[in-house]
Amino acid sequence: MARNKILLEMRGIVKNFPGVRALKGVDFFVAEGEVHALMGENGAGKSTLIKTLTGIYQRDEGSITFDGKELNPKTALEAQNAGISTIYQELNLVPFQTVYENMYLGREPRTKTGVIDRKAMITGCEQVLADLGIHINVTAPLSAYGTAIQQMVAIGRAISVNAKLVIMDEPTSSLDTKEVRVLFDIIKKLKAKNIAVIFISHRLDEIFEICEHVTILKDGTLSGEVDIGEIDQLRLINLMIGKEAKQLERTKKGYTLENAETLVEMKDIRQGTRLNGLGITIKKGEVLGLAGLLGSGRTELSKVLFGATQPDEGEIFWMGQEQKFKNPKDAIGLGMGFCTEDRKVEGIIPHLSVRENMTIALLPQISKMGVVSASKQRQIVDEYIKRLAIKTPTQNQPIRNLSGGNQQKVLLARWLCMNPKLVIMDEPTRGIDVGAKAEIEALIQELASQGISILMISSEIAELERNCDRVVVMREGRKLGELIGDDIHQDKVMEIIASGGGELENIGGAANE
Amino acid sequence: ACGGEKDEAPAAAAEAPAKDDKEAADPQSSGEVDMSVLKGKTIGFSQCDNGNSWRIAETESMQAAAEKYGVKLIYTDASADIAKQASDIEDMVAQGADYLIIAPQEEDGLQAALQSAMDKDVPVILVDRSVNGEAGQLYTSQIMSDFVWEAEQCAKIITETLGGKGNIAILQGTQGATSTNDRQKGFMDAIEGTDMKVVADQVANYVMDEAQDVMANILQAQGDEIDAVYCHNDDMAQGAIAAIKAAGYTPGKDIYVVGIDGPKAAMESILAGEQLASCSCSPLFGEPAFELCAKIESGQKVDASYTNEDTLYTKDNASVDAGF
Amino acid sequence: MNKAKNIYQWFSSKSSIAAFLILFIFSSIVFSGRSFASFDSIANLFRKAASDGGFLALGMTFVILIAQIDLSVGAVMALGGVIMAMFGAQNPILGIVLGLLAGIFCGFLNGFMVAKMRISSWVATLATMLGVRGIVLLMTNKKPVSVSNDALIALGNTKIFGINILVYFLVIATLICMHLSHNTKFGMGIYAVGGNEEAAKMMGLKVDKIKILCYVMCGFFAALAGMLLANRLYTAQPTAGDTWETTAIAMCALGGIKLSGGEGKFSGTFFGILVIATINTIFNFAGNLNSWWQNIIMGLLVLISIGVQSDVLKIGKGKKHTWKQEEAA
Amino acid sequence: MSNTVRTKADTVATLKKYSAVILLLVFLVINAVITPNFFSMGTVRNIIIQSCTIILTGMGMTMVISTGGIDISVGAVMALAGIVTVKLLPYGVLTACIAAIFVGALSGAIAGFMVGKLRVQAMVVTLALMIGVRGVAQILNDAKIIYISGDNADSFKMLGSASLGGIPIQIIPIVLAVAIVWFVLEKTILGRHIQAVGDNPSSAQLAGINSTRTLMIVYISSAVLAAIAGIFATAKIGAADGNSLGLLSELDAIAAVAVGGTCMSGGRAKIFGTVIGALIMLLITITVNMNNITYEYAQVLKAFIIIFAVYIQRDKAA
Ligand SMILES: Nc1ncnc2c1ncn2[C@@H]1O[C@H](COP(=O)(O)OP(=O)(O)OP(=O)(O)O)[C@@H](O)[C@H]1O
Ligand SMILES: Nc1ncnc2c1ncn2[C@@H]1O[C@H](COP(=O)(O)OP(=O)(O)OP(=O)(O)O)[C@@H](O)[C@H]1O
Ligand SMILES: [Mg+2]
Ligand SMILES: [Mg+2]
Repeated sequence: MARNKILLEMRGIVKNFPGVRALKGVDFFVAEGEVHALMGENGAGKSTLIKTLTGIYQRDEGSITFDGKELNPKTALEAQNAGISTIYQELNLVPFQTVYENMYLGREPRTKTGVIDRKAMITGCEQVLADLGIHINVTAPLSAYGTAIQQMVAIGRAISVNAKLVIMDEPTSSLDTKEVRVLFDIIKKLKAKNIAVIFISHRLDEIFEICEHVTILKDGTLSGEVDIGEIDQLRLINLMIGKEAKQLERTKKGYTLENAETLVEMKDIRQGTRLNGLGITIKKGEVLGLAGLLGSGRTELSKVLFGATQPDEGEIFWMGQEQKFKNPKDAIGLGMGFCTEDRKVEGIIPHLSVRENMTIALLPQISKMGVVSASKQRQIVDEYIKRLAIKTPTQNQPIRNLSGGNQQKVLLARWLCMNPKLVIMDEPTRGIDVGAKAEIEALIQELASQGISILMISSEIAELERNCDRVVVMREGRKLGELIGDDIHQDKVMEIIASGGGELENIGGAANE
Repeated sequence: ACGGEKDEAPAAAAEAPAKDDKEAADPQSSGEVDMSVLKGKTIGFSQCDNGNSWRIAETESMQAAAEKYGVKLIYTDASADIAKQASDIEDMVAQGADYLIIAPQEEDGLQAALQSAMDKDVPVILVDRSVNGEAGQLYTSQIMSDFVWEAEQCAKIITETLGGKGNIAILQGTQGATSTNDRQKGFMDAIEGTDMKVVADQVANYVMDEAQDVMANILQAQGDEIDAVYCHNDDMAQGAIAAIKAAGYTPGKDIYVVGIDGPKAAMESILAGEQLASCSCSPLFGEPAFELCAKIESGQKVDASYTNEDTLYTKDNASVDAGF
Repeated sequence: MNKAKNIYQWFSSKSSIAAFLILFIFSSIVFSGRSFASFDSIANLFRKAASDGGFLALGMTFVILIAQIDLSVGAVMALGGVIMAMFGAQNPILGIVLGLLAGIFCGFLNGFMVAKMRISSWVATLATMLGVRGIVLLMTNKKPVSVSNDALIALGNTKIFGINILVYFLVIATLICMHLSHNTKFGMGIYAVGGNEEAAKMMGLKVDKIKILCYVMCGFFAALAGMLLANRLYTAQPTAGDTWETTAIAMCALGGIKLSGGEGKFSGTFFGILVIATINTIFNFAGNLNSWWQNIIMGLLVLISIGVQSDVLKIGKGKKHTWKQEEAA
Repeated sequence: MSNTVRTKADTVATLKKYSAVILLLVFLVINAVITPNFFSMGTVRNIIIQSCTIILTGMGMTMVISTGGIDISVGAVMALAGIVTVKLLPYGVLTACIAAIFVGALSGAIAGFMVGKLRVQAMVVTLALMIGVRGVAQILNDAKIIYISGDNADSFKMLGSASLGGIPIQIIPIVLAVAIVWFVLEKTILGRHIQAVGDNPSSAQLAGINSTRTLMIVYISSAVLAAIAGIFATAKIGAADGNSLGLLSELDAIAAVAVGGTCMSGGRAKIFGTVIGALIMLLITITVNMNNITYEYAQVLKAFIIIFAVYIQRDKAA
């Protein structure tokens, strides 16, 4: 295989964490101007490998040569200066600062007089985002926008420094098909400029589309390194998880729930500029999907249903009775669970252990007079660690030390262990490896078959296609249409969205206030 | 080195009023002053710290006098902060006080403020503590009580009671405050040359609760050696007495306690024989200060300095009510 | 509904200015009889703002913006004043330089303990507070050090257009801080570190350096405050600035500096300073308030103005709360 | 190979875990050598009596800090509680104490509401309360000290001076406070909620935790503990002092918590750590008093010890 000159050379990298051996001597090579996939299960050590490269973690053993020079970064800055630009898996931006400040932090342009040049930053930032197809008010604080936008900002930041190597740790996990396309164009541009890209994702089709070369990690060891041409999905999966994964496909046939009883009905929900009068119904045992572009208001809608926020107008019925949720507690009381989109900010309780994170909502049920039964707790947690194959040394491991995917599983378990009537899953398979994804999708079907309803939000329409009985297509807080049973199909969804008219531009509104 | 040379300045200042009171006449004695001239006047009183009963009594005596003579009293409370007191004084000048009565927190620090008052021809009368500076330039007149003298009295009575020989524990007030420095210096100078040793010298910040704990610890360490306790104020003396009792000693027999200020509580424990003595000047500066104002108003000449009598209260004379 | 929201928005962003104006106008009316609005008393008000804690608040703002706290400013203030007084007697310049250096050193010490040794700022600066106060008492042998040098005294008491020179200093200092925070990398860094330290690190900012610099600024201003006060009072008190750290924090809070870090402006602090100065002036004009009444009113005013700034009242329905997630320190 | 990792990490962890205890022991040994009459029942009694305040307030502070907050109003609450008790003594000791605790709880409720509901920084709220509540305490008796006298005086003073078989009565509130706080934090739902809220409020909210309620409870508990501390201190000195009772107690409590190894930014709480921390802080004072060490040096010494204690057990993570 004809490969360019090697740009990055990592040899025998070892990284230990208290109680965990994350990397056990990994070799990793990236050539100039190549798009290189880094694959592996959750907890395989991808992010850790990246962080040892960019100076966030200090490696315990091994050597790194970058662009012909020895590289031992102690801080992220050193790596940056060496020409490595990184998008980390967990969004790391400053919420209170404006979008453009976030874009330029640490490398602010100066005027002749030496003061930082805000005009230049604003125009520059708008330019970068425009290239990414995002048109928002860059002078608004970042926190006004959601994960999606924030992710795009992070991407913009990374590609707007002139680097020799751009690392993207699961950049697409919170993007929808449309924006993934945009990102891929960007990557192609980078490649054209002979800039190398390390691309981490759990979405195999993406890997096969954009990457030329793939390195596979397994439990902190190198389990394979091949040209993308020489491998197919199944082999890849096999290398990652060491066993044949269940093929992902739609198991349902047709639509069987015409006369199932209605569990939830939301009518004409309005909230600020995000939700403009839409309603949905969820039937018992139904898997209802919400499709739509980013900012279409899916998360907002689900938060209203869960009582996390209150609508300005509209009614919510639970088994026929009108409900006015003041806070999530009420909704949980009725038997709802909610896996949030933004794991880090709205999901995990970082310093608490896996056990406590998993059972935090369950506690009232496993305690007498406010006193928690430790034994029950352990036993339940053990059960779910097995059932979801969560990779953690012990129950007592602080959840922040788990890999992204495993954190997600713990959060899922948090609700499953409460045997709920309805589980809302906002991007449930975000950042979850193929193996786990298959398990989770199977789990969703299993739950549904037990009569548990699921409200599933996903930016990966294929996923909705596989799992949903019904899909509601949204844009800008309105319901555009609905697909039932076998009609659910990627193209149809896109069709409906497109027919809705308008462009992503309009969605910035919320932020301007 | 730098510490040493600084010693002199405040010490000299502390002596100053003591010298004055030789030829000083007490304003009360030189009676026949027409107080009615004060009617409708505005007098500003700057209290340095209303944080203890003695000060509060002082303030109340001012308010009473104002009431009595139909004076409008503007009253500020610097809560033991010299910087705030300086600001307070300037504020009172700004709002047009006709006279200023000031109880300085420290001997230094008010100069600028006083100057500005005098420049605006507002007569300034200092009560209970002087400031470093010239009468007539920084202030019109002052009614002093002598903190050093008080400390000396405490030293005297302890010396007499112990026959000039014994071990003493000291409970100090807030560190760096002038009152603390004076009360410490006066005492140490007075026992200079006697056979009395200070075996424990700890800080209890004028706080009763703290004093009790500190004393308890001191007693635990060397209870049997200690013959007398000198406290910078009577609140701490109360705490000390409690600790002494708790440690199984008899105050006034095994260990003598002496304090300064002379509030009711102290008087009572003196009469009860638990406290040996308390030295104090009356906090009731209201009357004399207002009389001075009246004199100035009616054009009479006033002396640069008067002295407010200090008294050492013991069993024999403690039955009087110091007024707070 | 929306209107109300806008009012809150305006109020909370400008609340310190608003509070100042409201208080000022209110008292001008109440005390119109006693010339509250007179030049003298206004000049006093500003001088008070400058001499009684203003500079401390400016310094404290740096530290609070990075989500830390500094309890040692009061003690450092005393140290600065005392050192200047001792060495300034012969040579004022020397005194000032040494005083400022002392402050900078204390700041550096705090910064080092917080940034490098990862000790919680509460504990680190508490220790500094105890230690420095002890050292000051040792240096001065517990006695005030008088400031005799005319040049120094002038630095605290000169009047320009009838307004004390300290006021000009405070204004200049504020402008400099505003420039630093708004127009420099350092400024951007401060807000980044305060807003999300981990992110700042990952974006390649020198987090530790920024932290230490902020503490140095704080120490510098504390020492400056102590020296200017000593000049104004003709004396450096070993007890100077006792409990002033709380005043400084209150000024910042009133100025809309969020103690969770990353939010707030120096202009806000400036008006926070004025608010406190105004309140104190009002107390003095009331002329019959014991310190305890003053305490109660002060406490209430702080509670109210902070309540008004509360995010919850601002937050429009549906918008995500901006909870601050702290990293282990 | 991977075992070596584990053991190494563990040894470090264990050392950290017990460093406070070790420090305390070191102190005791030093005192045994240098301090006259140190090892005796008298000292034990003094320690128990004098540690009452700092341990009680420390317990409250531990809870508050583990929610990521802070409560600097405890000192003022102590003073208020003391005054209220003495003022109401004529109506019976119990009534008076309950009233005082109630008043304290009120202050705590205000803090809890502002922090929990309005999401205002705890520091500012409790700072305002520190100033205001102190004012109320002073105003109730024109800032004069009230010496306890009258009907229930003696029975009330027993709360400060009584002892059970040579052990001072203060042992009761100390043991109860520690036991209860430990139980709540370690064993109950509330404990989990407290730490969840301290760690990541929005996650906690979305997990169905009523963070407002949780914070209310925490700040009220802190104030109540402070009130109790105030009552016992007042009973001990036999007088209520609105000006100076509890001055700076908040800083002692915070120091105790920090020296005890609880992380100031919320999350895990170390109850026994705080107890050790409190004892270390107290022991410093006692050593100073008993050896007649000069105040200024004592301050500097204290500073170094605090820093050292916190440094050796600081949380390396993050
Ligand atoms: N700070 C840490 N402390 C302790 N263990 C850690 C830490 N960070 C990661 N680990 C462990 O190291 C292993 C590798 O984690 P890493 O995040 O690199 O996995 P990953 O490949 O990125 O997984 P994912 O695809 O879910 O992101 C995991 O077992 C994780 O639990
Ligand atoms: N393209 C966009 N333009 C402007 N704001 C956006 C955009 N995308 C997201 N946001 C902001 O982020 C918030 C949530 O982002 P998110 O992308 O999660 O929207 P959403 O409605 O949840 O759609 P989805 O769940 O598909 O991502 C929205 O409230 C909106 O304010
Ligand atoms: Mg990862
Ligand atoms: Mg979403």
